[in-house]
Order: sequence, then structure tokens, then C-alpha cells
Amino acid sequence: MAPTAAVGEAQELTMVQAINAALADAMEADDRVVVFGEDVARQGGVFRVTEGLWDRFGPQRCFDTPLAESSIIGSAVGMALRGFRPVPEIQFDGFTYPAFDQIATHLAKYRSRSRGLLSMPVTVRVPSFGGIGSPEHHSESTESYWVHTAGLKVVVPSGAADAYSLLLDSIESDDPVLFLEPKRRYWAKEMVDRGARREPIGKAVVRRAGETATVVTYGGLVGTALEAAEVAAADEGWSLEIIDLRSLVPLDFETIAESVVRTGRCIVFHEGPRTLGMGAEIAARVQEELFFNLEAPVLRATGFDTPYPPARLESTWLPGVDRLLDTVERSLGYDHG
Amino acid sequence: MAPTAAVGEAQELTMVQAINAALADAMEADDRVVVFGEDVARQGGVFRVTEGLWDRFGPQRCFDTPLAESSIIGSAVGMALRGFRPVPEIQFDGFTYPAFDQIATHLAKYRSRSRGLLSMPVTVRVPSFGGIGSPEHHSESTESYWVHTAGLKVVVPSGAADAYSLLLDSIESDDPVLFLEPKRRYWAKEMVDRGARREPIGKAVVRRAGETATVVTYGGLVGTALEAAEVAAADEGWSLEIIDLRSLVPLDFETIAESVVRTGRCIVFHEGPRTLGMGAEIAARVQEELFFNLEAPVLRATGFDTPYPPARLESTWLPGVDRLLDTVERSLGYDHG
Amino acid sequence: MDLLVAEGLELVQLIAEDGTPHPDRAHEVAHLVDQLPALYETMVVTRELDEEFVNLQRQGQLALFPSCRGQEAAQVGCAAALRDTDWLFPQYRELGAFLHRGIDPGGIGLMWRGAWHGGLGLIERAVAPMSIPIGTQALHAVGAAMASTWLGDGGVTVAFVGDGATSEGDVHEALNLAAVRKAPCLFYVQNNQWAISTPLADQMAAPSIAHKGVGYGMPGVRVDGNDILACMAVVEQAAARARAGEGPTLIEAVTYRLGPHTTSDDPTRYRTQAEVDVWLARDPIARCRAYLGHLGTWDDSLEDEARAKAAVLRTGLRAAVFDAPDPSPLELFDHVFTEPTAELRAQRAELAAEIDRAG
Amino acid sequence: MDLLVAEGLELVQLIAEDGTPHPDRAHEVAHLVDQLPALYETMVVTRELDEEFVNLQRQGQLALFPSCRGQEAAQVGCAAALRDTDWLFPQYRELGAFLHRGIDPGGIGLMWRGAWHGGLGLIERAVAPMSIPIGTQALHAVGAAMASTWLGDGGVTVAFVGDGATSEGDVHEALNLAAVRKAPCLFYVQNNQWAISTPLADQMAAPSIAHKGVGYGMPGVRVDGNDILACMAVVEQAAARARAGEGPTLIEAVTYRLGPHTTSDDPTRYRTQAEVDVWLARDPIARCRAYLGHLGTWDDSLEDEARAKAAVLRTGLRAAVFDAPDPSPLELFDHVFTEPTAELRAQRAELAAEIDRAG
Ligand SMILES: Cc1ncc(C[n+]2csc(CCOP(=O)(O)OP(=O)(O)O)c2C)c(N)n1
Ligand SMILES: Cc1ncc(C[n+]2csc(CCOP(=O)(O)OP(=O)(O)O)c2C)c(N)n1
Ligand SMILES: [Mg+2]
Ligand SMILES: [Mg+2]
Repeated sequence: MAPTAAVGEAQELTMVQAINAALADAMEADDRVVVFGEDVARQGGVFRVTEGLWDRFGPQRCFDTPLAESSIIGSAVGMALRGFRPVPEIQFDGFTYPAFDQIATHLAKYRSRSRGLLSMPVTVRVPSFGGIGSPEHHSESTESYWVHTAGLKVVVPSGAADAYSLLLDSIESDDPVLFLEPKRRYWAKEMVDRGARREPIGKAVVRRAGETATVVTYGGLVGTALEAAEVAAADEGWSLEIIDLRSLVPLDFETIAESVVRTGRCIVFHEGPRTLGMGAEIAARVQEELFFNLEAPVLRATGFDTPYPPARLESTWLPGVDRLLDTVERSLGYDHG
Repeated sequence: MAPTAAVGEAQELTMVQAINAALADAMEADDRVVVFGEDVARQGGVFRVTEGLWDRFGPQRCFDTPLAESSIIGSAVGMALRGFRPVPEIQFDGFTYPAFDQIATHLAKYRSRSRGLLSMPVTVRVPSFGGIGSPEHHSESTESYWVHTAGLKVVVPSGAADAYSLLLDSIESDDPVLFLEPKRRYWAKEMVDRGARREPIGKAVVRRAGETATVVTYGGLVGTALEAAEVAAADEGWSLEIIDLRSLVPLDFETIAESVVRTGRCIVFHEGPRTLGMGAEIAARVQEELFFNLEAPVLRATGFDTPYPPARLESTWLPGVDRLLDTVERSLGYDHG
Repeated sequence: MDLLVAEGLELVQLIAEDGTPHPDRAHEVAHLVDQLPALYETMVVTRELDEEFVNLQRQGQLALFPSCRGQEAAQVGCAAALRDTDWLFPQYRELGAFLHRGIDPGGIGLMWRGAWHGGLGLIERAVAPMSIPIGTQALHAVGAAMASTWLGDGGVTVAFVGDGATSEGDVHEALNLAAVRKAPCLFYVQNNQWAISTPLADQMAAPSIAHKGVGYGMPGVRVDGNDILACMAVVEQAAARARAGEGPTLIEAVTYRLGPHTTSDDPTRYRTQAEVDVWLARDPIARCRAYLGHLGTWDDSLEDEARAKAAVLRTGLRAAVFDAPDPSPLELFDHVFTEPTAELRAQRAELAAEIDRAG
Repeated sequence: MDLLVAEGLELVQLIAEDGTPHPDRAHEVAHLVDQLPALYETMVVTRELDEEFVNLQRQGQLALFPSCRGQEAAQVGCAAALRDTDWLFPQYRELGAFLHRGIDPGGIGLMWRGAWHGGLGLIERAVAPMSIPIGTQALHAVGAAMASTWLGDGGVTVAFVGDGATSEGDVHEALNLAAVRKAPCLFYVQNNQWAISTPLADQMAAPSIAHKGVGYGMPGVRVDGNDILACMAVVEQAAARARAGEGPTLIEAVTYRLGPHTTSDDPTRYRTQAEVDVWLARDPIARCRAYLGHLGTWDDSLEDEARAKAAVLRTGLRAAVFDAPDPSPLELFDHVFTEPTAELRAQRAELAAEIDRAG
């Protein structure tokens, strides 16, 4: 459980603690908020993200479900329809797939189907992405599926403070949100101010200003990109601008554009497979809207078009500092056309 | 049922008849081929695509399943594992979603998981896409989901002759294929030669040669693009080159590149939502690999980022001749950078 | 009389096929019998409007229509045993339940016309939009029922599913979740014997759908779905049980789809006229009428009034649907999110310009 | 004795908890008893290797391991009652079944080390790769069972699932499809009382998992999963039935997961030691040993031989797993399709170059 502190007082929290704090604060603020999923109650979640909520808010507001993901999302739809604000957890990224139908055919479409009469204020929390040596199906990058599905917001925090603020925003939003938590940053600490909100959903943030090239990224790779930027500055004298998207839908294209107009070079950095990964959309948009501003094509430093590898191979497969800097170098290799 | 004709003799067939003929020929050639799904046997499928197979090959080779899509794909995985070549039908595009988990976690990954020991020669036939005034969930463009999922081949025929040949190729392939049939072309006729194969899976075809701009498309929109090309030639004097991708995985990037190098302009034309639709990937690839050849950014003439509309609104929502030509015009509006 | 005996696998029937009352149970259902004249009218209206929907489809005014002919008692009887505030989660064939709820047939017609998904005017009457993906709505019903408990509103939620739907994983997950949570939810399976061309025997191997209750730890009841009184009695008891916090019930209403699956379907491809004839003889409307005759409460004016009311509603339906203007395609962009994103605003403008250019 | 009585909801037990034989049924299982000394050895080896896997995980050699401690009889008994050519579709905890099949523990270890998904050396022994997404493999088993019928190979296919898995839609769809097709498929549910931290009571409300058979039209049997003889007898009968074309059986083997869910889990967060103690007293291995004692066939050399064999296998496992070299990451590109696409070849080259540059 998150260490308690007076509201307004910043505390150093891990992302796990920050999410836990956001859930507690949301449940405290609005008793229509309910938290459920597999092993979230007694156990407090396999990552302890929901620890203490069952004790504190009781078994009606925080409960374990049977092992059935479609039922977790399907029942959330019904609860939302009756005025609740469900915050279901799907235990791991790969287990959103059994719930794909409920997400794509109902969660995403209920507002539209009801001609705006019914909202779906459902925040689906999903411990996501790779990098922690998990078994098969526990390291999936699912964001492309949701981003392509009209009607879903897709939020991916990169650190504890954003996780706290964006999760509260998501729970308060009347739209359904897929909230993808980068497991590999679960234990990274950051100062979190429970009394304040950061930039809202839909706003990207420049995490590091630079002139050489723009790196667009999100989630667990933001930290990697910042690391790469340090290396690049030290070793090559490059100054990379690092944009943390924070949400993929809505996409803050303005912030990307503002940067690329200055740098003329754009690299998208994400860990999911390249083909139709988020990099495809950003490349398509950037070249379409900033055609005359580009010194080089938009390049992608990403995972590969293979199933996610077994744990022992993931560090080689995953895009890291090297892959990003190789790609920046490739971008810099382009001369004016 | 497809009218019978001697092998090697071309017949005029609708796409429904051509697919039916391919299924019959595949079942005749290899008794490990089994066809099943909802209402495919007695009824011959809601579009009559499987008509006559139950009578001809008996209830073991062509049978109705319970109403449960996950079981259709999941059992196909098991059959494939024991040496069969299942050709399941999912009745409509939107009903692949309950089977998403079996497709993404197993069908796509079994070869990889088994380190190449087990093949998944499964061809999932799906009457797909919009344009025929269907109710909700019956007009979905699902291709992005499969294209992003490593391990699946994705084939989309545009006419009867290709449907026949590509379906036979798919069934013979040891890889899992999502075979997306554009319902709106089901009743369009073409000469089909049951004795011959056309270009294999992975090969795109230039359906019309041109110089003004390259239009990359597939499935039901190939016909629309050809129509637009006629209009453009007559009204504007433009000569559009129309590429029919035929398969999205593997993607025949060479054929696209060869064309775009000549025209300098590329428009992707598909009916699914724009964001992370196939156009995103093609735009990303083209600008990456042909950066110095482009006179204008790759543009997308597509459906919108909304749920698929009700039938009465679909003709306005769907990309048609106008949207494509408006987009070509926009492309032509770019001057050299 | 407890109709919900845990393994109650005999068919509950209160009106025999020829309309004679059950010899022993008349007194127990006396409180329901009073409603029958009104419900008879609703069934007749349902049958007539159903016919009108089919006409409108033939005239090219609707894209499709799934007739509920033959299932009127199962649908009207169920709805009649509930409160008007109890949420219903329909599949798509529940015209009788919709009409009992007082939903405007025009809002149903506009769905089948292809003007808007899910139907209009349902939510306002505590009915969820029609759900095309089979079985999915059962889970929504369970979630809504759980919410009812939390709200303490005493509501019961009903999931309507078909015999075919019982094969879907979602229906299993719904039954299981409801049982575990003791949710006030009824699973009302209209076993109309067919799922498009697939007969029940190819759908499952259990002795009956009601038998599935056992595996979830909930009562499973088999009721004659063409006997409106039996449907009412069973639903009434199950609803009372649910309201009392005793949990869900699985109800199998045994009936028959007299028409094609939808107007696009040709049932002669997969079933015999002889089979249909057997069920034509079991017509639920005629049975109710005969029953009222047996009770001595039948009056020909009932028929006349029902037909007169149906005529008015048919006219209203035609007026609402015939050549109805389409919604603006631009409206599609307004309901994706609470507020359209920048991208959606841009796409909306694009389409608006395209429409303008096309004139 | 027919153990598969359709609603056979009493626990089938042939060895009492204290090891005494069932008073009436000894003669019926005489043909199984001969195998017990060998199976006792397999159970001991399973227990010991299980311990070794846990050690290896603690030493950082494995990423994770799900212990099967306490479930040895359920697993070994099931596998022993089948032919070696009968396909098994495991979840991930079936070490006992794997060992009975003669699968090299090293291939299991390499999966938990994170060297390859699904495990190595299983397929060659008619065992499907381990399946992490809960319940999904049940459908593969049904498909494989249907294939067996078509091949006429007389094979029976077994889907191993957990108590938690019974909640998943896929398991429902598998049971239903198998019943409709009369597929020669056994659904072998190891009810070890827990799904991670979720007890059976939060998973379902049915009186037992075996009760679910009724709703599919297949026998549901509840067997004492810590009684190896009972497990063998039940599986043998169900397999014979399946081979005879009479269809699938749902078997609930009632047992207990003595260890944590996996090495990452801390069960003290959700269950009491008192509960664990009850089941420790029901240890399946001790029970088998006591039974052999009652029969007079126990011999201490059996224990010694088992331990000796286990020691050899433990050493082999350590050798196979400890600091085992990783496969080349480039191999990942080789198994996506039969032939890598141009795109995959390009990506493979990219990664190869990156690896080269990194030196
Ligand atoms: C998930 C899904 N799969 C397939 C379909 C296509 N389909 C529409 S209705 C239907 C049969 C439904 O049968 P049943 O549940 O018995 O209801 P009925 O139509 O008889 O009222 C099918 C297969 C669908 N709508 N949804
Ligand atoms: C589809 C899916 N959802 C969630 C999980 C996470 N998970 C892994 S094991 C497990 C519990 C399984 O319980 P049970 O079926 O009883 O098998 P046991 O572990 O007890 O052997 C869960 C929830 C998963 N692997 N797959
Ligand atoms: Mg039906
Ligand atoms: Mg368990």
C-alpha cells in the first residue's frame, strides 16, 4: 500500500504505489468506483497494485472475479450502464485477448450505439509490455489493437507521477480507457503529489528538449529513450528531443509536429512488433502533415514481427538504447532530398 | 454450387461460386481438408459459399458447429496439430472477435512455440467488410488486427478468379491464413480457370498501369479504384496506376516500390478506419524506403475513426470514387519540396 | 407450488395445448389470470406488427427483420411478470417484450431500416440496445444486476438469449458469474429449436437447456414457452427469488420460431413443413384465447379491440419508418467519445467537405 | 462397477486416507495394482524433481516454476491409465504426467528458464506444448480428439485444466463441442482448490465441478485426486468409453496444491496453514505407500530405488538447465512462417547487424 502522506505533500512512490494511491483516492472520492479482477482483493493483485483496497473499501467495492476475462469486461459494461465507474483489472496484457470481443464490440461502441445516451466510464487496467522476464503471453504490446478500434482511449504512463494523475483522469473520464501499465517501470520511484494533477489525457510532454532529432515514445521506453539521449549527448554530441505521448488516443499530434518542424527528423520508439505498431501511424501522420519539414523519413526503432520471445531472449529482441541510437544515426545519414 | 466444367476450361463464376469451387477442389484433392462453421453444412452457409459440400463430401468433411467462434478456431488448432487442414468459416467479420484469443495466442504462435515442429495449415474464411447494408458487427474491416499479429498470413481477394486461386494456395499453405472475402464482390462475375493458378500469395498485381499516381488497395475497393481510374482518365486526364495487394502479409512491397518510383505519388485506399489501418503501414514503409522518390506525402483515402455506421449511412461513410479522387487531387497539389 | 425445483426438468405447463387449465393449479395463478386479456391484446399486436415489419422489409424499407412469430407468449409473458423498471437485455428477436414495455415500434423499425444501431427508444424504458453478437449481452445483464444490488433498487435484470447462444463462452461466463455473485439476474432462454439452420441437437447434447443450471448452482426450469401463464408464473417466482437475494435462475422457455431466421433466410433449406405444422398447431395466441374461453372470460370484443389497436400501431410504424429521413452521417463523429478528439473533428470536417462537393 | 454414473457425485475412492483398500472393490482394480510400485516411483521422482525445479528457480536458473506438489497421484494416475500415444493437452503444472510419459525434465526446465516457450521434447511424446492462457488448450484437445476419430487411430485425448479454468468460456465451449461431436476426449480437471489466490467458492457456486457434466450431456465424475488407484480406475473407464465411441467424460480430481501458485507467489496472503495441514495429512504418495503396505507388497527397496532414480534425474535436470546456453535470438525469425517473408528476412538481418555491432 502507498505510504500515507497529507494531501498536497509530494511523496516518493513506486509506480505500483502510485497506481494504488490513485485507486484509493478515486474510490474515496466517488463510491461508484469499483475495482475488480482476478486476485485483486485478498491477494491485492499479483503485482500488489490493488493491495489494501479490499480491506479498506470492503468486498463490494473491491472483489475477486472468476477466472474469465470476457466476464470481467462484459460485466463492467453492465455496471457502467447502471451508473457505476468500474475499474477492472486484466491480470496481464495477453489475457485481454479473451475479452477482445467485449472490448471491441461493446465497450468501444456502446456510446455510439446508444446515440450518446449511455456512457462507458470504464477504465481497464492492464499490467502490460515486456522486459521483466515473464512467461509466454505475459509481455504483449496490445496498444495497436485498441488504437485501431474506434471508441477507446488508450493511456500509457511512463512513470509513477503520471500514472497517478492519468489514472485519476481515466477513472473520471466518461469514455472507456485502456490503461496500459508498463510493468518494467512498476518499481521505479518518482515524487508524486496526490494533491495535484499533471497534464491531462491527450497532452504529450517533452521530457527532454533537443535539436538533433525527435524521438516519439511512450510507456516503459521513455526511460530508455532518456538514457539513450544521455549517451548520445556524451558520445556523439547529439541533442535528442524526447516526447512522451502519455496517451495514444487521443494523440497529441501538435506536440509532435511542433518538435519535428524544428528537428526535421523523427524516430518512433516502441517495443511492440513494427508492422502496424504505433510507429506506423505516427510515421504516416508526420510525413503527411510535415512533408516539407522532413530532412529524413520517419524511422521506427521497435520490436520485430515475431511472437514475443522467451524471457532469455527478450533483452536482445526488445528495442533498447542501441537500436534507438542506430536508428537516429540512420536518420542523420539522410541528406536533403 | 459452382456450375461444373471440365478442368482447364474457364467458366464465368461469381466470387461465391469461385470460392465454392476452390473448396470443392481442395477437398477433392486432399482428404485432410475439412470445412466447418456455423450453418455451413445443411444450409450451405448464409452466403451459399459452402453449398453442396456437405452433400458431396459427407458430414465428416463438412459440418455445422455449435454457435461458438472460439471453439471453431480452437478446435481447428487441435485438428491441424493432428495433421488435418481445417478450413473453418467465421460467419461474419465481427464474429472473429470472440475467437481473437485463439487466433492471436495459438493459431499465430503454435509454429513458433513448437520451434517449427508443428504447422498450422488452417485457412480461416471470413465473409468480410461492408457495403451490403448489413446490421451492426457484420461489416467490420478486421485486417489490421491480423496484420499486426505476427504469425498470420492475411489474404484478401478482389475478384472471383483470384479468390479461387488464392484460396487453393491458402489451403495448401502450411501457415495459418486469414482469408477475408469482400462480401460486396461476392456476386461479381469473372472468368475462372479451375485448371490454373494465378500469382501466388505474396505477389501484388498491377490492375491498371498509369503514370500520374499509384493507388494501393485490396479486396472490395479494387473495383472501386478501377472505376475511379476511368473517371479520372475521362474527366481529368489522369492516369492512375492501381495495385491490388491480394495479400497484406506477406506484403509485396517491391511491386509498390516499383510503381511509386515511377509515379512519385502514392495513395492507399481501404475501407477500415484510418488510424492504424493498412494505409498507416504502407505510408510508413513507402516514405521510409522511397523518401527521395516522393513528390507528395503518401495519402490515405479510407474509412473514418468511428464505429462502422448503420446501413443507411454506409455509402457516405465508405471511401468511394469521390474520396479517392479528392485524395489524388490533394496529392497532385503538392509541389516539389 | 415451487416451480423452481433445482432440477425441475419437467415442462411447467399451466394451460394445456387445447387451452384447458391445469387441473390443480388454477388457484395459484389467479392473480395472473386477470392480466391475460391485456396480454392477449399485446400478443395480437405483436403478431400484427411483426407482419408489418416483414411487409416493410419486402417493400425495401427495412434491410432485414427477424420475426418473432410463434414466440409471443414467451416474450410477453416474461415481460409481464416483471416490473417496468427491471432492466431487460435483449438479443434482437424480442418484439413482444419490447411492445409490452411500451417501446415505440418506430424505434425498432429504424434499427432494422439501418438508420441507427441497437434501436431507438429502448434505453428510456430500461431495455438495453439490441445486441447482435450472440450471447454477449448476458454479461452486461449480470453486471447490471450486480449494480442493482449495490444500488439497492430491488431490481431484477433479465438476459434474453437464444438456444444457439447457450453455446457461446460468454453465456457460460455470465451464468457462472451471476451464480457466484448471487446476482438478481434471470437468464431467459427462448429455445425456439433453431439457431439459423442449426437445430438444438447439433448445438448441445444435454437433455435440456434447463439442465445446465445444475452446473452453475442455480435452479434450471423448463417452461412451456407457448403457455403465457406458465411463463409468467415461472418468471414471477424466479424474480421474487432474485429480489430476495437468493440469486439467479436459468429459465428455458420451450417454443418455436415459426418464421425464417430473418427475412434473408429460407428455412425450407433445413427443416420440413411437417415440423412447422406441429408447432403451428401449438400457436400461443390461440392457446391463450382458448384458455380465456375455458375460463368463460373470452369476449369477441377483445379480438376486435386488439385488431383495432394493432391497426393503429401498424399505421404508426409505417409512418415512422417509410422513407424515413436518414440521420446525418456527420453525427457518427459526435458519439465516438464524450468530446470528439482533434482527429475526429478533422475527419468530420473532411467528410462534410466531401458531402458539400458532391452537392 | 460403473464409475461414470451420469450424476456420479460421490467421491470415487479406492484407497482410504489411511491407506486401507476399499472393502468391496479390490478385485475390480487388481489389474491396476500391479502397476503401483512403478507409479509409486514416478510419484517420488515427480516430488523430488519438483523440489529441484524450485531450487533451480531460487538459484536464479529458472524465471518461474509452478510446483505440482500434492497433485502427483492425480497426474501420474491419469497418465498411467492411458496409452502412450494418447495425446495430452496440459496446462502447465502437469509435471507428474510429463514424467510418466518419459519426457526429459530438461525440456521442461528450459521452458521455465525462459529459453523456449511451451517446453521442449513434449510433442515427440504426444504431449502438446504447455499452454499458459488458461483453458484455451481444452479446445485444442477437442479438435485433436475429433481428428483421432477421423483418423480411426483409437486414440483418446486428454485436456488437463484447473478448477479456475472451468470459469473460462473456452472450457465451456470445449465441453459442449466434445459432447455434440461425441469426441473421444477426457476433461481432466485437477481441482486443487485454488486458482492463484481465488478459492473454488469464489470461482463457482455449483455443488461440484463434476456436476457440470449434466449440462453438457456427459458423465461427470468426482474422484479422489490423492488416490492414485481411483484416478487410474476412473480414467481407464472414461477412456474405454471414449474409445468405444461413446463420447467425452468430465473428471474432477479433487486434490490440493500444497505449494504456492508459482515460485513468485506467497500463499500465506490468502490461506491458512491449518488448511494446508489438513491436506498435508492426505499426502498422495504416503497414501500409496501405506496401501502397498496393506497389500503386503511394500518393500523398502522400492523407496531406495525411487530415490536413487530421482537423484539421477535431478542431476540430469541441473545439467540440462544450469547456465544453459540461450538459443540464438535470430532463430525467432525462422519459425514465424514456414518460410520467412522478405520483411522478416530484413528484420533478421537488422538484428544480426545490431548484435554484431554490440560485439
Ligand atoms: C457472435 C455471433 N456469431 C454469429 C452470429 C450470426 N448469427 C446471428 S443469429 C444466429 C443464430 C442465433 O440463434 P439463437 O441464439 O438460437 O437465437 P434465435 O435467432 O433463434 O432467436 C447466428 C449464428 C452472431 N450474430 N453473433
Ligand atoms: C486467460 C488467462 N487469464 C489469467 C491468467 C493468469 N493465471 C495464471 S494461472 C491462474 C490460475 C489458474 O488456476 P487453475 O486453473 O485452478 O490452475 P492451477 O494454477 O491451480 O493449477 C491465473 C489466473 C492466465 N494464465 N490466462
Ligand atoms: Mg434459436
Ligand atoms: Mg487450481
